[in-house]
Amino acid sequence: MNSIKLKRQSWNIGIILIALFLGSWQVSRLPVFGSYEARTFLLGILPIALLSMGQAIIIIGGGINLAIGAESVLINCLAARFMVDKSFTVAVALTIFFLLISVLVGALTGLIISKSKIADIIVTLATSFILIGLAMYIQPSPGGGMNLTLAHLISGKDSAFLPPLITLILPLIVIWLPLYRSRTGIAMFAIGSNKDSAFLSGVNVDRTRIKLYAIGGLFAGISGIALTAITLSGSPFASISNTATLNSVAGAVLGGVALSGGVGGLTGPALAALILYFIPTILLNYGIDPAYSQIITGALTIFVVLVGGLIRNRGKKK
Amino acid sequence: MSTIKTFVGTRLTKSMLSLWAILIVLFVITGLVDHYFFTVPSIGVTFQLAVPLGLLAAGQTICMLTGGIDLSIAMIATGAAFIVSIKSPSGLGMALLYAFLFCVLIGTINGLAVGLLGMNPLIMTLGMNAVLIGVFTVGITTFLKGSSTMPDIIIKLSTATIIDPLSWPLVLWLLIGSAVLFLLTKSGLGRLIYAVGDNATAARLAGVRVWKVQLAAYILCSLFGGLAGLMIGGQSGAVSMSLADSLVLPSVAAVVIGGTSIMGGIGGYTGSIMGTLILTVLSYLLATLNSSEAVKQMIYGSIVLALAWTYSKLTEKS
Amino acid sequence: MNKKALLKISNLAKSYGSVVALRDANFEVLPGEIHALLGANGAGKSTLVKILTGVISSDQGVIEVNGTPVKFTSPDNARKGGVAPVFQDPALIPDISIQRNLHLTGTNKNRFLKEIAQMGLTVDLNKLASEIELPLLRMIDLARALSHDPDLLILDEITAALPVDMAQKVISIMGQYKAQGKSVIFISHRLAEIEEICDRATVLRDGINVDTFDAAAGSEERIVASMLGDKNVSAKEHNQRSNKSENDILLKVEGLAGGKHLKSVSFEIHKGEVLGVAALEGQGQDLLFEILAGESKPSDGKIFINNNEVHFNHPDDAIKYGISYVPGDRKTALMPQRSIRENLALTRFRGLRNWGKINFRDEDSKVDGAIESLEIDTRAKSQVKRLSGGNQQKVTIGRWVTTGFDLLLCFDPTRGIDVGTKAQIYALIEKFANEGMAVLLFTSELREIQLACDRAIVLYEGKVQADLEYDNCDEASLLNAAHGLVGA
Amino acid sequence: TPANAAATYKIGVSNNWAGNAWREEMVCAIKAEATLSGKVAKVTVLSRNTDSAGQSADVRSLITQGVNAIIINSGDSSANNPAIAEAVAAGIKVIAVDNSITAPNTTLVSNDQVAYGAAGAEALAKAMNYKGNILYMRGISGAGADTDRNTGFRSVIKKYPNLHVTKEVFTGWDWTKGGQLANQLLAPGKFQGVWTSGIDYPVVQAMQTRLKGKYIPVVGADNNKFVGMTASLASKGFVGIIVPNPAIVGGAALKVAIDALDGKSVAAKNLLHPVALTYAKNKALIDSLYFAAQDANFSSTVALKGYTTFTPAQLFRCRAPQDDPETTS
Ligand SMILES: Nc1ncnc2c1ncn2[C@@H]1O[C@H](COP(=O)(O)OP(=O)(O)OP(=O)(O)O)[C@@H](O)[C@H]1O
Ligand SMILES: Nc1ncnc2c1ncn2[C@@H]1O[C@H](COP(=O)(O)OP(=O)(O)OP(=O)(O)O)[C@@H](O)[C@H]1O
Ligand SMILES: [Mg+2]
Ligand SMILES: [Mg+2]
Repeated sequence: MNSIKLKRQSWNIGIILIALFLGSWQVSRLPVFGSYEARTFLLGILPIALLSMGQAIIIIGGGINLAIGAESVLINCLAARFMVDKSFTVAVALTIFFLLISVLVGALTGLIISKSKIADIIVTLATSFILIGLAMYIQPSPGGGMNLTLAHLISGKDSAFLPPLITLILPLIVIWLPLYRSRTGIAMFAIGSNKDSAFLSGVNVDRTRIKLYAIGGLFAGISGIALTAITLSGSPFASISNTATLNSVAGAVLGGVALSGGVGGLTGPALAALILYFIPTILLNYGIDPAYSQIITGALTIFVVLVGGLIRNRGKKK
Repeated sequence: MSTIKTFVGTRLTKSMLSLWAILIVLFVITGLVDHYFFTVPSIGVTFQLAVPLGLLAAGQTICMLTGGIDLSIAMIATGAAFIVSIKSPSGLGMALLYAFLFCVLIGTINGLAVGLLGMNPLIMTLGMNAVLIGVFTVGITTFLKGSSTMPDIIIKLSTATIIDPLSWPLVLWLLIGSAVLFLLTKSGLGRLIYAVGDNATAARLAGVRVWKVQLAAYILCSLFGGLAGLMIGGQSGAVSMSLADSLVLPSVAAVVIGGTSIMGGIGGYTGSIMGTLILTVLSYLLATLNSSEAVKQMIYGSIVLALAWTYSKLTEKS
Repeated sequence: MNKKALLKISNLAKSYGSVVALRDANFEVLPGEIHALLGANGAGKSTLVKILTGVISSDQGVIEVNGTPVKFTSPDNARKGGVAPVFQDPALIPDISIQRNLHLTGTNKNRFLKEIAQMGLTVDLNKLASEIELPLLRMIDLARALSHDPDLLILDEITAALPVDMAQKVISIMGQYKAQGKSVIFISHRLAEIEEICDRATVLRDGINVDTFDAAAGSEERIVASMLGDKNVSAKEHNQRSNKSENDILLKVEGLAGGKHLKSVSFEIHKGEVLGVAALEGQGQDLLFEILAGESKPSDGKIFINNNEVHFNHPDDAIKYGISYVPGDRKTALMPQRSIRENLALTRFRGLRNWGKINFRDEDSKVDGAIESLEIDTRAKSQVKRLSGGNQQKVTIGRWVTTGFDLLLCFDPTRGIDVGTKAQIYALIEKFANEGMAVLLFTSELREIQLACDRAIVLYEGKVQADLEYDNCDEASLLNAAHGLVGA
Repeated sequence: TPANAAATYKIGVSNNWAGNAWREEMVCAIKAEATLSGKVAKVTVLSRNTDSAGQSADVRSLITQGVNAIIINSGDSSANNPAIAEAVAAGIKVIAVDNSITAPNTTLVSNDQVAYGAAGAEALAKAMNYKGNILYMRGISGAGADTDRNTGFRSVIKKYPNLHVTKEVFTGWDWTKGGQLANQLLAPGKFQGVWTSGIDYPVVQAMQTRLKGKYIPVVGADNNKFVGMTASLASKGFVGIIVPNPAIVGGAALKVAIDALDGKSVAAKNLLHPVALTYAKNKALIDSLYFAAQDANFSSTVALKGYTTFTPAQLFRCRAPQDDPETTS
């Protein structure tokens, strides 16, 4: 019994080891390592970790969302545009409102996929254009801002590394854990694993899919809000959203989520973001052209999926 | 002949008609918005500009029919253009040879990884894309330094008109298009491409070496990508990192709008040609509209979504 | 009929587009009865089950439970209303643990464990469903349904994937269930099972209930007659061919081992012979077929063809030696979205040499020949997925008719196929043998061995337990050998 | 090992767009000037394609490495402000180069982009005889430089009632996309002039096929190939208008950074004032701007009076102080 659980955790353990290795390498290169540096790490990974988690939820459910970066950029632009110069209470209210919008955008995406029966990839490719267009419409050029108190609450200030740590971990505890335990959570794994069986087990496939895209959207929204808190600005660029989307897929996959659906969790993707952050940072600090980090990240993603696939296939052989 | 009937079939004819209807409607709207559009040279140019997308879509159709997808096609196109640009001083022949060797190399890696190692095509080609971006970003300041323009011959071949609206690129497309249609409908490899996409296990049990088919598909896709890259370089006169970036998503969209399933096994190049023409006229229409970039993005996304949706509903019923 | 019906179905109809799955179905299930639901493939049995349990909704008709009309909106809903199904296709989610599977359907864990224990089985709740073999999975499915204490249990072809011993277990469970005054709807193509346990039977044909009667022993003829309607062809008597023993040995297997189950299998097949293979579930018969087809590799042992040792790395190698394979699950052998023609012609393109232009004239004649000799119904030829199950099975065999072969490996080719088509398939196998080809035939229905084979081997504990001549291939001997009761 | 014992300053560079010749040249200018100054021990360059969160992380990374000044070419005028504020608070001099930023207590060294837009527009209007249709090819929608150039451009065009911007497109500062747009849009008689935000020579190339060699005036930047075409096609009636946008503005930023570190007072804004050049008026200057051996999109301005001291050869060598000492001569 324990061995089965251990086997399933082995991926996360591997990720933690790699992240620890890279982390200590990076720390050893720094003149000092204190809470300021810890916060620098956390701010570097926060948006992409949250986005990877959102993507992970959707991939576990058997889908993929190529508009998740655009969802985050949209919320970033909304927040930066409307929260600038607002009082703390108004800003908090707006944050909640924008998170609701992100849930709505996600749900709508799920609804379109369910109703149209078009492949997720296609639907989300198309919606990514629409969402980026909306973001550009709301915030035509970079700018805007956020109430500073709120921003510091989310992303910390100077050496305060606890706020970003909480922003990272809180969604895991408040959203993911209850979800995983709930019937919707099982249904999410079920539709990702085998839609037909899930249907026969009494799962409402469409409704579950809509919920997953909504929760994925929520994570994208939190990521967008975090981005606003970190940068105090909204950036309506398609290139940002594309890169973020690709990183979110890489993060989810490195984090042990199987692209075929039905397998994985959210801790892995959060940790994988750490790896994705350390690789370019370490290279940069060695004065190596950071373009190499792209090569390494790409190759690493391929390698990890390859090995993961081989391991899983071996497990399945009779 | 009964074979032709098998491939065209009542289902396809019906949807082909609707694709024609959409194209004509878009064409008329564009002409009404921009009177210049209806002149013969303008139609010629529109066709010409459709060719690179049409070539990319050819590669994408082949990959998607096997149940795959090639998202590294943009960097393959860019790479081919870079290589021709840097190698052209040592003769066009050599330059082309190097470029196509590069395409075959990348196609082989993609194909072997997908076919023999069972890699997920989405991740494999996304990873490959990241690796290639890294390689060329490094290369642009080192081994590719100075590659920014295309040889005159290629510029001529990708832009010169024979008699309006017939141009060299169009002639090339007609030739290649016929070859692709022949490949898919009248050759053994074509049959296998469909077979592998529909049910790879069945194909293997029937004695087919599935990986060879996938390898062939990815190499062909790469070659079409490279050719498209040269043509884009020729049409713009300049080579840059983001040469074909903006065509990746449309290449997938064109294939899907044209009725090829992203799961493989069903569809064909005729539909992709229609999809290509529709998207090309659509982007011309958007370029003529004097609306902001934001609104254009939203319209583009919405229309692609609407087209894919309409098409899937149309084919579902019959 | 003085008892009040537990379930009453009237005028039920359902169409999938142009396909009418159910036209007008009517019948009643009484409390405390085991009611068989019979019908050829595609008669609409599973469709009826799905409507009953709220998986799909009917186009028209009324369902009454205990006299009150009900409309279940989901299997969950049905379970709460006292109707628990075990569907034809496994309904456990492969990638999640059994425990979470139970949670998903709101099944009480302890109750479930009790049911499993009563079956004499053990289950690790932490295992993923994908880590469990199919027969056990079906039993888990059954235990899960039982845990909901339904008034009406619906079993859709549960025994199809079960070995004889487990099938027997299911039958005794149904008996106990009936003893508690509960009812069962039992769907199966194995008529012996029907006669053994069922009280009454309703036969569906083309979506209409054509007959209902007491399912006593000897009602087999009536069942077959009403299932087939005017298509009625009595199962043909087997003509034993006499000269096969003098023929040359085509294939010889020595000490073949592999996987968990195959230890050391040796046997030989002659040209023009149909060799039956009988075994309980999980004796490695599937792996044996896969090895001979080049789809899996043995860990030990030798294969000889015409006295030459051969090694297969890929099905293509086996095909080159004239060995063709029809797998047990026809879904794995068909390209559902492609036409009959493309499915039949697939093997013609296996070599690189055949990647070029297709010779359509040659293809036409081969394909048409196969369609004709197999009597494939070509009304829905543009996509094989629209064919009925029996016709799909014919396509999987027809593929090899177009290419030609020396040895055909048929793994349970009649699983889930109606009686009429079964007879056709056996006639075809006989024809192959008469033309000098050999057939290795595994079937899960033991009595089919004598219908189709010249000789049979029985696998038990990874070895050939018995090699029986035609006359000794009666069900009892086969069953004994399959349980290891007769020495080899 | 620094070449000079007096060399103590550590300079950090954050650049958000790599794989681009202009930015590479900018970085080389910083390195070359730092080496020549004799006051810099080390230049740490963090140059990659990244978004604002990534660039902010780079800035923080430079802070943790203890640099004295940060030269930043920011992808977003305000998104790096929190990180920059932390740098300023740590006593680090922050110099924005090329793209302006809104963070307080920072110094800007850049081309005057409003003047850039205006100078080209004025020269174009003149070349078009103050009438006709203009194809207006901008950069990236929303980017600071693009917005500023648009301000300058519009302020000039609105003075001339007979000049019409009949088509406005965004090239994304991408050579390929610019060329494709030119190919799609240019047709005989449709436009009488083209203003580009520096994506210039593909437009001229497109005229050769689309307009069958009938050239209309084009405003471009000091890109090597465009400079060459302006000279070589002048005899065929082509009027090229060059408005320099020097990549070596990076060298100027380095100079300002050192001044600031030395305690000299520096202005908050240090702007270069671009002037439009045409072959008719500035033949000698344009000829001197063309480097046959360099790339098509090499920024041809190789010296900025009062700011840079390197020779072209030193610029091309692209050495930072910490690199091989024997080559720093
Ligand atoms: N989802 C579907 N879409 C279209 N047609 C369907 C679908 N499901 C079933 N059918 C068709 O409805 C008819 C009845 O199918 P059903 O599965 O009820 O048959 P069955 O009696 O259970 O057969 P079997 O003995 O093979 O299980 C068949 O012709 C089948 O092809
Ligand atoms: N979706 C469909 N579209 C078109 N034709 C169909 C479709 N489904 C079934 N058919 C045709 O209707 C016929 C009857 O199908 P059905 O599944 O009822 O066969 P069946 O009588 O059960 O045969 P079998 O015993 O071989 O399973 C088949 O010949 C098939 O070709
Ligand atoms: Mg059927
Ligand atoms: Mg059924």
